[in-house]
Amino acid sequence: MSDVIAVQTEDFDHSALYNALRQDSLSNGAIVTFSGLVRDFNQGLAVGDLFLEHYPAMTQISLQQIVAQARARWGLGKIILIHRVGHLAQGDQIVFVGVTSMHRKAAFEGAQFIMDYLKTEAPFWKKESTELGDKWVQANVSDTTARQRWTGDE
Amino acid sequence: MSDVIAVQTEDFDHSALYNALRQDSLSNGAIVTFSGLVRDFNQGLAVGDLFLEHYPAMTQISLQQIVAQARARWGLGKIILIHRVGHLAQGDQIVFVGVTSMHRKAAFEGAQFIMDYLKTEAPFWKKESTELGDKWVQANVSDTTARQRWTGDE
Amino acid sequence: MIKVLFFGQLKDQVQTGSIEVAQSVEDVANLKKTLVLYHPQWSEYLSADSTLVAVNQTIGNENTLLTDGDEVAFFPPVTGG
Amino acid sequence: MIKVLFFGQLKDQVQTGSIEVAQSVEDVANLKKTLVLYHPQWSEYLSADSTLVAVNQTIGNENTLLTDGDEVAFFPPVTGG
Repeated sequence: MSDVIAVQTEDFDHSALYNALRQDSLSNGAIVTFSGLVRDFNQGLAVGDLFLEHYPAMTQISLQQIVAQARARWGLGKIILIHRVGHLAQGDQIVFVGVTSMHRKAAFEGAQFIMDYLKTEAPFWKKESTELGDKWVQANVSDTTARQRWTGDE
Repeated sequence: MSDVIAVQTEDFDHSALYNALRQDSLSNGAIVTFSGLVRDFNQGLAVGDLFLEHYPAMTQISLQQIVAQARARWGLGKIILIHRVGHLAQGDQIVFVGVTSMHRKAAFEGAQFIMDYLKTEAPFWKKESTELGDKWVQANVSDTTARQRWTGDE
Repeated sequence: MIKVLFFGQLKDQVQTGSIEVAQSVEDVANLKKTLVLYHPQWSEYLSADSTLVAVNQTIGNENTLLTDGDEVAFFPPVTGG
Repeated sequence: MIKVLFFGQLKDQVQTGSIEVAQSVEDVANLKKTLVLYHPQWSEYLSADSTLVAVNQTIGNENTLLTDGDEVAFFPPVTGG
């Protein structure tokens, strides 16, 4: 049972990823997936394309640490985490998290934990083409709040 | 934007359901799916096939009420809820919940709420073929606990 | 006439999936008493704390009122999903 | 020699993606002082509360010690996912 952690410019095939999770183990009856797509609106502005920059030397290490923390905290089967970088258009898939577990609560919480940590710790930065020109996306306070629920310092 | 609620003997195509969620709306950048599969072990016994009985006249009404409650509580885009009945084998898909939202927290919580309520309110009963013969599955206390977190009476 | 249905393990325990009660009953508690009058061996199953009741496909309780033509279902805790 | 990288909006603000600092610096706070000495206009960006630092690809802070050959990255709060 090997986890999959990838940073890539290419799109991912949600169906193939789901099948990989499903075929992983008969004991893990719960599968939760999260996908994040490029929206048409963000922080009040109509959005066109998106450019996703990252810090290549750090990204893989950061994602591995997040996945390892999730695994240490919950009884999880297989974990798949894929994040795209580069140019993305409206409706494109940006990120995928898939988790299997024997228990539905662990699968839901494990996937949500990974996303909450990715949103606050993994070195990705979004630049959006908006109706007012290119604009670096500003971090949301709600993402910090979301992460704090896992550490108890809310 | 119409929700999909189905009770069926046939398998469902996870990929087609994901695509239906994805194509629904550009504003809903977060998609969460949950799938429940027939496990090889349950409550300590090796499990073979499963028979899922339900109360047909009530099932659709019950699922509609659960979906309506989730929609009233969170800002959700499209909701798909499919539950299979009849004979199922190890590894088969039993249930699918898919939810889209503008916000990842709402998508995670909406999907988890629907599963927690389905597990305690929707009129389905599982009979398992185990190594000790056929056996009705007994309800888990953890499912009642899981539901109570949404009503505050934990 | 009240149509009474049984599901899941309860159906095996009472050894029938449905019966009809011709006489008038006021509420669910009253219906249970009537059923037990004719089938004393059902008492432990119908009175179990875990046994749920739905009246016309909606979850009810001991005090749910019944009228002629209602469909009442008794069943154990659900185990779908 | 310390290799210094900038990412996201911070890269635009300091108008470079990377520079090298030849002189010896004790820790991150010391490195920032040295950078501001040569580029006074970077002060507000490097001293912002929201600016994060990673030393050798792991999140650090003002007190993280530095040795020759380290890679230090400064960047704004992340916005992936």
